[in-house]
Amino acid sequence: MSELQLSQAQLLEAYRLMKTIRVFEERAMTEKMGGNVPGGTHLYAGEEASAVGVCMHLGPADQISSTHRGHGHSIAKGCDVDGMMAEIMGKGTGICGGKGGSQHIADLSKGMLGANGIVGAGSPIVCGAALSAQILGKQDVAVAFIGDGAFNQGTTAESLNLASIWKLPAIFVVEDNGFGEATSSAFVQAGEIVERAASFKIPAMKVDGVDFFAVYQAAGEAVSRARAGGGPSVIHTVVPRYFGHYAGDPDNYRTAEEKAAMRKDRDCLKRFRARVDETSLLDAAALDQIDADVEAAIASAADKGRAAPPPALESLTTDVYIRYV
Amino acid sequence: MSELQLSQAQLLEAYRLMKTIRVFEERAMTEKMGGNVPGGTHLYAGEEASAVGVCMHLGPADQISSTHRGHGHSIAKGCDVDGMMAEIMGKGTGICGGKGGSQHIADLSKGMLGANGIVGAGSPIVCGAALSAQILGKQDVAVAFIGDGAFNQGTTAESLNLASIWKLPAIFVVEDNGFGEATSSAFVQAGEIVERAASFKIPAMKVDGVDFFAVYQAAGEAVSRARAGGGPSVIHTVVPRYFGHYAGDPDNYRTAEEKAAMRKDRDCLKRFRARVDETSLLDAAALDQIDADVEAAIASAADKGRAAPPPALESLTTDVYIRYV
Amino acid sequence: MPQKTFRQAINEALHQEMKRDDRVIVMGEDVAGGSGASGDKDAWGGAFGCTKGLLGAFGPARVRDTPITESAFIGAAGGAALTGLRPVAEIMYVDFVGVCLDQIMNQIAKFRYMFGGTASTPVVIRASYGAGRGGGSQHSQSLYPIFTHIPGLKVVVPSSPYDAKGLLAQAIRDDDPVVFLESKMLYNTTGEVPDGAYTIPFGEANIVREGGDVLLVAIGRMVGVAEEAAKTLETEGISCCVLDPRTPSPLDEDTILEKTEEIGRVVIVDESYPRCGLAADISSLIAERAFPSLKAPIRKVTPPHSPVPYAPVLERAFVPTPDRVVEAVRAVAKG
Amino acid sequence: MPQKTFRQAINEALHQEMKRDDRVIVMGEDVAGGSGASGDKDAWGGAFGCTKGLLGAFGPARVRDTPITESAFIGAAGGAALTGLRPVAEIMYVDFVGVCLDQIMNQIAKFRYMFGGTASTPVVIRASYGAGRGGGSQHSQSLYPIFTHIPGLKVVVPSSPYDAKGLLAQAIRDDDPVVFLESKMLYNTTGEVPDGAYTIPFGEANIVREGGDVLLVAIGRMVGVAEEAAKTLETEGISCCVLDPRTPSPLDEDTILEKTEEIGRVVIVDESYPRCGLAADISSLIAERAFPSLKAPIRKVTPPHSPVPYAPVLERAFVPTPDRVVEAVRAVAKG
Ligand SMILES: Cc1ncc(C[n+]2csc(CCOP(=O)(O)OP(=O)(O)O)c2C)c(N)n1
Ligand SMILES: Cc1ncc(C[n+]2csc(CCOP(=O)(O)OP(=O)(O)O)c2C)c(N)n1
Ligand SMILES: [Mg+2]
Ligand SMILES: [Mg+2]
Repeated sequence: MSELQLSQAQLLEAYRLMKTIRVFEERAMTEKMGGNVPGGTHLYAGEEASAVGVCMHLGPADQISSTHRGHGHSIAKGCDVDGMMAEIMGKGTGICGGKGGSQHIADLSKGMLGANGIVGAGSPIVCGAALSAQILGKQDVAVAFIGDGAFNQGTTAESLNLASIWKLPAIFVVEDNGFGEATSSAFVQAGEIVERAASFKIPAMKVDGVDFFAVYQAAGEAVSRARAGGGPSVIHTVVPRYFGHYAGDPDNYRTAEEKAAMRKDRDCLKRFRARVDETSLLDAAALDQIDADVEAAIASAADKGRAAPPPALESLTTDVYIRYV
Repeated sequence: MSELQLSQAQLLEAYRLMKTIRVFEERAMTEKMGGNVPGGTHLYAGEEASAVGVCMHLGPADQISSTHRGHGHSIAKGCDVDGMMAEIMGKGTGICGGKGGSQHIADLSKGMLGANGIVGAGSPIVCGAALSAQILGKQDVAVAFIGDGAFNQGTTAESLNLASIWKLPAIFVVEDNGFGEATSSAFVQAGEIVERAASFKIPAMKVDGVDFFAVYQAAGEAVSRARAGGGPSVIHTVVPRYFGHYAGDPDNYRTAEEKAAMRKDRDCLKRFRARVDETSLLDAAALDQIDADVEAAIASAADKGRAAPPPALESLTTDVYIRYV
Repeated sequence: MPQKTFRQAINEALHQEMKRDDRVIVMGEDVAGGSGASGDKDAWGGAFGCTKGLLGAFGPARVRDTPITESAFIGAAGGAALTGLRPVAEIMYVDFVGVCLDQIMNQIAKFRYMFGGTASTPVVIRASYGAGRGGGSQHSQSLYPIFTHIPGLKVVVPSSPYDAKGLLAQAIRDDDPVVFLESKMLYNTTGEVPDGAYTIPFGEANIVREGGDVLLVAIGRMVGVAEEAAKTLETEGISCCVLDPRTPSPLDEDTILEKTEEIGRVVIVDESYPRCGLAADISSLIAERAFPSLKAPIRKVTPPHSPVPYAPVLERAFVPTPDRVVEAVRAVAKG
Repeated sequence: MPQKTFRQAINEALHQEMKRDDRVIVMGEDVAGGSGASGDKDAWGGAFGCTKGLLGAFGPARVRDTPITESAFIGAAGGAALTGLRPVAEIMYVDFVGVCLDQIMNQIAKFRYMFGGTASTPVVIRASYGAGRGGGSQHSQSLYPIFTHIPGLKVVVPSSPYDAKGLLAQAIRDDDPVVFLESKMLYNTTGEVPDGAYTIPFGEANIVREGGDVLLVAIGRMVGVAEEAAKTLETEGISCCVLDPRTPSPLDEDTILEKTEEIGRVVIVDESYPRCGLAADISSLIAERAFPSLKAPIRKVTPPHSPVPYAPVLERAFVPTPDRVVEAVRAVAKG
């Protein structure tokens, strides 16, 4: 009964984060369609429980690295939604000053080492963050969120090997939405994720990624093991991807029925509500209030983002180096 | 009783190839120490049964790719020893005109796609050769020889995945001499090779790489499966490395006892002789004759190599392109 | 002649060459799209739609959606090229070459040389390049200087639909490895493209516009930028010749030098990073071999030495504009 | 001052900087050697012996033999640098960068920019470079133009033991990512090297030799080649200034331009491939910004556009020699 490990405040926080991600993504879609997001953006809607179930175990000294589909991880790790929204709109008030965009959202003060436009690039970086914790004698952990597509990339195997032999406090969360872009994972992936992980002598668990509590439970084990010096873990979360690969993808490779069924049956927010209701842990009114607050916060983020000024032209050539003669 | 699958002529051929590799490598060492080999060279002595046990199943239309430690694979696949010796001496008569050197010996007419100076680079190339066979509707197979160190490289995992999902007629022979340069594989490799291979849904076998017959048997299964459209295999051969990592390596990371024991107890030539003797398949005189022939052939290759002229200066800039305006 | 988009031109070349030669195969991520899924097959036809229709015409053995493992499939393309196929492999964005450069730089490019001239590796590696779509630092680079640097590769950067088709056909028929880079800002541009197959030889520059006062050298998307600048300058009485080398490697040195000797003033416009970039390369050629005819410094118009920014205002300031070219030409014309 | 080899200079800098700052760690293949084996520990101290003794002095947590997985450990070096360490990671031969370029080009080099200036990535990537030891096409390249091309990286190519020590100390203390390339032909060369720690700032060229007739620009191993040529030329009455930029990025443009303006004749000697190489880069700088003072074409002495061959006669013909420099200088001095 993993829900019992959580205080009411934590449960509310988990719901608030998942809801924030959902609404942020829906809003990002709207803004993209409205022409307010200049670059490409990949939406995390549907996968919220994976990010939040993991990040509820982490503090700001713990590190994560993310993917091209990074909004959810960023929000779960505490990044400011105003800054994020302004960033994807390419504004000077963005969390990266408008220089990064959706695929490079980062906040090092929050232990968020960056979304990443290169599939599979995060895992080595996370090995390094875990190495820092290990060498500096800290209890911190580092988490790489990667997709099922990224799981095949050579960097993943190399990182699993490195994390295993060095017993790094690293956790690899493989978010399996069944697709790498328009190609199904069944078509391009040999074998099972947990078996591949196990072959590196890394404990691996497969969980239902729309079940916040299942993710939370698995991540709790992994994080405890890592903090205790027990080395890396792999968590395979099975998740739906509500939107197409990117905002604007016709998503014609999935049937309308499949997409409708997914939204109906595989919704982590509904699941969460049902569970806390069934176990009388939270009452609906509190959750409704969160819904309203989140809607307002995201609408405000979007308003502020749209109104914000673009970056100053001089910033084009700053931040390339700290100092370059 | 895999020895019974082989004709006498085949047995003699297997022995001749192994002996040729051994003597070639010993001679390469001597020539290197004598200053006749300008570049670095990595010797295959001790590992002969692995190359020969596999290549005895292959014809010239089958393809192999090799490693930095490529002399053995080249000889097993039929490359000319005169040309090889001249190549490592940097002569114009070399198998690559003296432009390649030890790490780039190749003979495409023999299905030898090249030694390779980049650890892990051969496996993708072999996937391509296997793809050619598959698409062109041939029964040919392609074999990647890789080291235990190369097994960790990301290219290996990617290639195993690709070979598995595309059911390529590809075989990955992982030659485990316990070391990547001066670092033991135990120190840098998580888990077991066959388990990692199996996690990609590839049949994998571990065999004693000084036992020619064991290798031959395993390779036979793998090659038959590949020719029959059954997809890839992994063969893990456990082999000794007689010399240091490269000719000239002080090899101080192994104790004298370890090295002496290895040469004494782990010798594929002695093993082969004992086996054919015990089973009365060949008589010693025939093998002695091969020994003498091989010694003479390699001595002659070295003499010719030393005497050969260097490449013509004009060849510096030829062969960069077939045609470059 | 029929008008077609750059994307259609690429697509047509692929169709025609696959039809012409069974050994031509196409591979890459989502070159069909929809593989293994419940909905449409050939759902994308490539991230930019360039390979659309190939799956239906040539089937899944020759049109292959790959896993996201560029080292494996680019390397496989090289290995397949060594053994009888003529693969056209796609790296969606050239920026991703960092995960598979070894197979291009140390394998494919060098087989022939290392093996003493016995190998041929007829592979084409296609990729999109360039800024302008808000791709950010990892999806907007113009990395052709890296490929141009590497002996053994041919490098092609077409600037028009006509060139795209003819150069791609040539790339596929060429027996050497070719890196073929497509500006993502050009895919929707249109131009005259014959229906039939044709090839354009490598190493032959195209004089896009004649003019006698200043020579503008530009490639890919920058050809249009140079032309636009040339139009503006014409109204000021400065006549510009616009030269498009089309293939950074082999480079048509002769035409560049001849035109320099004729005109004496040169501005090079390029979208790649400035340091060790293509503009520097061409400038140094001229400074060494056409020096006596130079009447003014060779000016380069390039991005700054910085990654590509995301925000539109910054991205627009990053990429050379007609305005910046006009300014450089004015300075040179006076000098 | 004590005489030391280039190798010792590198080794001393590593010892001193690791002692000075606990956050400095060293990682790479066989940087110790012998890990997990029956015999000597610290058996190699790196393939070229540069990291010898570090294991004993600083222990296995800070001196790490890695698996042969450059993407993982170079990426880890970047991630560690983002989170409090100051890694010095070794790629044995720079040629191997093809298997891990993404982590250098798209991650380490760009973190700061993409993240709006909030990140610092104090990592040093050391590698050997260059031809001359019969390494063949995949172990002999001088790929610094690729790194110089990439904004966000600093690139260092020392030419003497003194510079190697001071520049490496600077690289380790520098808060930006640095690619530090060591000519494998220089490891055994000797020169004066102070025992104490010192740094040499980046972006400051070194005038290795004064002279008034021709300016020779050269880096790394080519500095010695240029000096040798200069000695020969002196006997002919041609006096050469030899300028070593030391760091291709940042490049000391000012000194190069000043010296050009003073002397008016320039020969650039470089070991990297010619196309989009460093010689072209420097030539184009001069052709744009010091044109009026040029009295002759800017000559480049580089290898041909070909991979590095194995055979000694070919390899010697590949690498620029003093003879070729002398010839180029004579041509320029006349011109
Ligand atoms: C190295 C590299 N190759 C290809 C791409 C293009 N690309 C972007 S996202 C994506 C799919 C990734 O799939 P997955 O890892 O499952 O993540 P998901 O999009 O499903 O969240 C691809 C192929 C890339 N960004 N980087
Ligand atoms: C990508 C790359 N990294 C490092 C090296 C340097 N190197 C050459 S051989 C070797 C060890 C390879 O070990 P293994 O694969 O076990 O083959 P073995 O030498 O034992 O036959 C290394 C690290 C290289 N050539 N390529
Ligand atoms: Mg996915
Ligand atoms: Mg080994």
